[in-house]
Amino acid sequence: MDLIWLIPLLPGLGALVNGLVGVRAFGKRTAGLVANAAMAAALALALYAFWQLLSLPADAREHTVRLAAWIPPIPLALGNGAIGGFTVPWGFRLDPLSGLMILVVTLVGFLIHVYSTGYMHGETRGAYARFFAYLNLFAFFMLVLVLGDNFLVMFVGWEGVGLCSYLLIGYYYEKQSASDAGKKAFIVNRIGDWGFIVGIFMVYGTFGTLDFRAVADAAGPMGVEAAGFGTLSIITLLLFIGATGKSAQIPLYVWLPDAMEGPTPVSALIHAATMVTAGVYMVGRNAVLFSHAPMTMEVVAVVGVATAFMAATIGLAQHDIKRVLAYSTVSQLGFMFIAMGVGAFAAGAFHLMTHAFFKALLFLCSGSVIHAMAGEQDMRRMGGLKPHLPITYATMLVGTLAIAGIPPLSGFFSKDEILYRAFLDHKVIWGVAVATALMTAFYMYRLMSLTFFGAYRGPAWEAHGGRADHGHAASGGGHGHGGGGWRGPHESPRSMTVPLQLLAVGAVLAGFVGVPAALGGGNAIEHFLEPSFVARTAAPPGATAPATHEARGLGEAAHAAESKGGEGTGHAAHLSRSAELGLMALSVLAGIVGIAAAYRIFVRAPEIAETLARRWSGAHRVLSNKYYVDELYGATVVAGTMGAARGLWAFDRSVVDGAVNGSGWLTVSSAWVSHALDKYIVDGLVNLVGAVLEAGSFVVRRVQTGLVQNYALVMLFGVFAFVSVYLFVR
Amino acid sequence: MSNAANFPILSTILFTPIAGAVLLLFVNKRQENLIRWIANLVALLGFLVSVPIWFWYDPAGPQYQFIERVPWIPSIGADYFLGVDGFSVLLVLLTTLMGAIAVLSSWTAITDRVKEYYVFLLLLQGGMIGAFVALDFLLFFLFWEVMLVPMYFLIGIWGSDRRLYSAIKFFLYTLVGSVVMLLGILALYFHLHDVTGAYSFDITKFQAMHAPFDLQWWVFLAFFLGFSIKVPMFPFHTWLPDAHTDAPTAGSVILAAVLLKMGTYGFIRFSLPILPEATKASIWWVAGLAIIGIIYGALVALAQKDWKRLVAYSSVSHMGMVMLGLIALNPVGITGSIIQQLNHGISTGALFLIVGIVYERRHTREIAEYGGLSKVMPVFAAIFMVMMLSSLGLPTLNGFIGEILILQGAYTANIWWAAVAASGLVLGAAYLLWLYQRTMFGRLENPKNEHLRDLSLREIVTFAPLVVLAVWIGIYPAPFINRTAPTVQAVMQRVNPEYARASAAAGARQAPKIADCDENEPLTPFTTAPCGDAAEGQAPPPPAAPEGGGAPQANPAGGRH
Amino acid sequence: MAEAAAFYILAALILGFGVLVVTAKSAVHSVLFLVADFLCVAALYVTLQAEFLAVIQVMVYAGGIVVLYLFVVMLVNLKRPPDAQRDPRRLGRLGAVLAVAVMVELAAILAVGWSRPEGEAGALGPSNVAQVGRALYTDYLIPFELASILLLVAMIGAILLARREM
Amino acid sequence: MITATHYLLLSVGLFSLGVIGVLTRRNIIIILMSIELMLNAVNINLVAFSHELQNVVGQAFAVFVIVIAAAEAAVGLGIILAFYRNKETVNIDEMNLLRW
Repeated sequence: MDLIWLIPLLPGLGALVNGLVGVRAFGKRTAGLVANAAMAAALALALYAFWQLLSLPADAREHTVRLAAWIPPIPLALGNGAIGGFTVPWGFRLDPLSGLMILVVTLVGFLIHVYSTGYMHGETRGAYARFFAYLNLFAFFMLVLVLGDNFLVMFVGWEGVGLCSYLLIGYYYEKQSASDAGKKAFIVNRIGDWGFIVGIFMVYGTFGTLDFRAVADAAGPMGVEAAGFGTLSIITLLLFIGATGKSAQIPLYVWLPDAMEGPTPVSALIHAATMVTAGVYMVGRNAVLFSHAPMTMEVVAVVGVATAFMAATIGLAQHDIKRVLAYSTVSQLGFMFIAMGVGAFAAGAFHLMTHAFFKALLFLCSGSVIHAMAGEQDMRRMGGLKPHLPITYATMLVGTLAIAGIPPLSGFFSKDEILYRAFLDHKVIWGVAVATALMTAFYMYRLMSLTFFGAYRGPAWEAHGGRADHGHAASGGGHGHGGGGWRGPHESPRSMTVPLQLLAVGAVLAGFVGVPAALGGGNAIEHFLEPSFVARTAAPPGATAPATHEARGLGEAAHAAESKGGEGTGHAAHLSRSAELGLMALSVLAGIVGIAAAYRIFVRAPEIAETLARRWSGAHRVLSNKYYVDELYGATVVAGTMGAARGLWAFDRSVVDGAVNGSGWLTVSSAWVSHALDKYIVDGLVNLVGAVLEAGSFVVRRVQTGLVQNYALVMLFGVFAFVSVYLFVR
Repeated sequence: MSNAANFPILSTILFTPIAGAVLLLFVNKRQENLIRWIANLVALLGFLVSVPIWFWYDPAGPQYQFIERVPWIPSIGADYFLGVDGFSVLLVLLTTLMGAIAVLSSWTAITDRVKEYYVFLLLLQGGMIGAFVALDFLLFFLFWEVMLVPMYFLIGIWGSDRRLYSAIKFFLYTLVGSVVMLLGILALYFHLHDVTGAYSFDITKFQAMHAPFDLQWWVFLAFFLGFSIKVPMFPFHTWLPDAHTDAPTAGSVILAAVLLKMGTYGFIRFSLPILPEATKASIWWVAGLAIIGIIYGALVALAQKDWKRLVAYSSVSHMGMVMLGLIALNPVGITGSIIQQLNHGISTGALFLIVGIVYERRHTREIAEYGGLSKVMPVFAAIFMVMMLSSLGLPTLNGFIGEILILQGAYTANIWWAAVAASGLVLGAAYLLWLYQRTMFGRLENPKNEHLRDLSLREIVTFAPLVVLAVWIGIYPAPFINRTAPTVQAVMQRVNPEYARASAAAGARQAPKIADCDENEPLTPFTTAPCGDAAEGQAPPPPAAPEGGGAPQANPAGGRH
Repeated sequence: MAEAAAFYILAALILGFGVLVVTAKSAVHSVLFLVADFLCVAALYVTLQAEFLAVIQVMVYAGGIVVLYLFVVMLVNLKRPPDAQRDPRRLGRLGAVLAVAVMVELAAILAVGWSRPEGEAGALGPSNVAQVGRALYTDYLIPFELASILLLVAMIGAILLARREM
Repeated sequence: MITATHYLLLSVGLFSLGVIGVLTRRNIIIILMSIELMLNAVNINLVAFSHELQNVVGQAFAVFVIVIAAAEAAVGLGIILAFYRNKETVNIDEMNLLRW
């Protein structure tokens, strides 16, 4: 366990090798092998570390490794006037939450690496190595993010994954939309990071340390800021701004759908399974802070539910298969934030994990479909692919059912837990969330229907490869099939289907670690994660009242299992088991209704869809244009900034520089004025005198004949005079 | 590791480039390659002789080390007085390194009047080193002015388009500042005479002097003008884009990497410690100008169509950041400011080199002329990427360390400073990424770009040390930070004595030891204590934690405190 | 008496050649008369116990300077007579009159009588060269060296002036 | 008895001849030669006094005068040559550029 720092480092080394040497020297096999070996080693180490962690007693599952001082101590005053030392170590910490995360990241990451070796095989040699270098680099930063034991190391990973996301979205850099999307992702993330980093400053100013555990333990005894906005509320709100950027929540979600410009494995790994959940992870990591700030919690929950709902509605009307999944991701992230906002941190992390499996699965399946269609992403040009892609179809169906919350697949357990906790917190949030779940099931099944069922609507193909590169141009040519022509939809190679099957297994089984008590399970994952969400310091005596938000956030999860059946004295908001089962049934029902509706509309009677779209053409247009949010941002934020930029540039040239040039001009012109003065007035006087003298000397100057001898004559006159004086006067 | 033999290392560093310049005078100007070789070797030698001070400087020793002192003009009390502290050690090393890089980068870029060019470049280097090592005010001023002349000619002779305008603007602007600064120096000089009865330009004496507030105020204004023009701060910045745009590549590199540091060096070395009260009275507007500079520079950079001018405006933004950290007047801010000065030298210097590379090949700086260069110049694209990321403050690269320290310091001084200034990071990402996208990404549409050469070995060598430094500072900045500690503490003693007291109490002199703590903690559940806590002394208690209010089984925050 | 005779003859020759130098039409003639004049002056020096100076006079003046003049006269190959143009404003006659007047006045002063300046009465020994040499290399060393520099400068100047491609 | 006065009278006569030559002749070469005459007159004067006072200093000065004369002749003739090349004349009346 002392070697946990190797877990991120191994992919980092892989990235270094591939980036420095591989790009020039490695063949595709070597490059892929290096990257996959690095990830496999990281996975093995992570598994071993996790196993060691499990072998510890539950309250001692925390291990910190500090490599060196990153920033050595520098004295700095704190908010309360005392002088602390600002110092940041290169520290890594393994605890249940980060343990779960490294498992998810390395496992899903490894599978996606394997998948990529098949998916990317059409790239040129250098680009292939570059892709794996980026992918490994991403794994490095993501693992740093989750393992960091303090805010700043986490921030390293946080920014680093943003960078990798930028690089990978813009992987097809010759394509304008791809590089635009990459840039958009980075900048929007940076806007979020603004909040994160200011939050970090406040954390240091308040607590005098950036270590997560120390901060949590220091915050534990502080009072819950139920009354209004205190320091903790502001800190958490700022941190949450960071989370909205990274995890694509309102108002900063706009980058994620565009990020689908990247290769599909990237979308699966970064923009579905891991990176986008960093915000959720960060909120969970600071659960103690958040649970002390109920106002922020409410903001988090509201933003989460609003995002979930909005993204789901947009997902209803998209035609691009990856965009549907992207909005689905945004929506599911919204679910996770609902969990965080209602204090169900463990449930959120649980959903994070299950989502990582089924969403990665869905993306990889979509990648397989796109691969089969030679780059086509528009679902209107697909259909009827089921017989061509049996494995993809089966695994994707599993993913769809999981996300729709059909028991006993993984999505059911995690989503149901969130809905249940939301119900306890606020009925409206719950209601919207259930509606969102219904829509989720609907649009996911719509996706399935349009892709796999019905009649084939795609381009025709010739048996012997006539249509050489249809679709390649449209997709940026991610995966050309060598020189051969496209031979119609076909199942993907084994390197792609095996990861699909493995992920499908995960999507089915992952939920069983968190079977709720109501179904007779022990909700093992919540108990496991619990220590990561609480301060080790007990709450001060006055703050133990269980009705407070803190109690809900911290106490309840811990006591949830044994306090079933109304025995929990203060747990007014707790429900009976039957009510809990009822809610569960309701959420399952929502999923089934959604699927059924989609089946009815898109499989049985496709014309209904068109009728609906015509009847509600206004709404349809709004939805398919994503509520015009991009346009709105373009018109306000982007145009505003660029306008300000151009305005200031003009200002700089004309006013600031103008002042400088003006003073230069002033100097020159005043010199000119004084020159004129000099010339006509001062000089004029002089010239007047001169003119008088000139007139007077007109006669005299005739002496100046230019004849040397006449001048000598004058000398002689002088001699004559002197000699005469000597002769006569003496 | 110390300068046991009392070797006059500073004079050696100072006169190596000057001697090289004199040597070049005796070389026939037609032998251009010989001249290039000599200049490169001299510059490399100049860097090598400066390396020992990195190792010999002892952060635990007195503030100024390697002192050399010989009477110069005894009648007015001016001495040839050299000495460096950690801050100047870093800047001297930066100067010699960037000087060597600038000389190397000019190998093929300069084909006209080669001899004069290298003579000026080496003279300039000597002047800059002199300004950083002088501990005599008059000597400092001498070198400060000496720098102007070679730079003027570098821009004026080897520059592009509007070089004369830019050169004259640069010269006049900085000259105005330095004249006013000279008045300030003289005012202090006569005041020192009034107090001690002796005439002296000894900077250490000024730093120990307590001038009355009125005098401080006026001298601060005078110094402010001189230094802030050099930095440059917001309303005085317009010479910079012009000078940068029209200067030859090496000139831009030196200008950005070293010359701008003169201003901030002046603030930290003179304004803050000599005029503490006036500084404290001016915090608000100086910080205001710094923040305006950050945002303004970034926004204007966003609107640029000229590659080099964009980088120049990013300089304005970054130097605003440096000023903000400095005026926060706390150790973290000033440390960050110093580190960021190095960072700015490294990353912006590299960015100018990058522009120079393509300018040499295509003779245009219009961003619109480029696009898709990644395809033809992959190595170049990779280096540009690293340097761009370093400039926009990506963690694990150098820019981040400086910015985080500065902003943390600014936060401690005032929350809003940090909040507003941090938005500069967003804008920084915007203009740099957009620049990168417009030049490197996209389709290679301009046929003139189709056959651009990728970097030659010589060009890779010019970038290599910068990349290594960027990563080193990003990942392990402790050696740099430790070397700044004596300077920061000396400044704190004057402007914010509480910190000096606190760090004296906590034994901040032991800082290097803390930094080297790298053994892993034993496997216990409570290992949250930051490495080296014991030496740090009283780590801050959680502010709102009621003493003893917690449950007994709970270990207080920070484990072993 | 021989001394007096020598003086008068020499004086007459000196003045006579002087008149010829000034009045000769041709510059070449003028130069030749000048040589003769200088030789007479050298002879006069011998009578005045200044043998060294006499030698110098012959070598430098007659041998060096005048040859220089001769060269220049030859080099200046005139296509038209040098005196062809005459500026009416030149007051040549007035100059001649004035010169004669000055001469008369000076002669009058000499005739009226002049007081012999006080000076330590040394002795011009037989070894005139040694005496002059001692004076030049002891008391007048610095002027002597300066004179050498002057000659050097004049030489360089003359070369530079007379060089063809200016 | 030949006294110093005689020599001085000779000197005066020769000097005046030189002056007349300088003032009346137009050929600049002859003017220069007249100057040589004047210098010789001075030398006669110096040597006469040297003899009269039995002091060698006068002769030393005469040596210097000869030096000056040589220098003057060299530079003067150089100027004449240069001028001649430009204007093809040695007539002093045509050298009248130095006027109002």
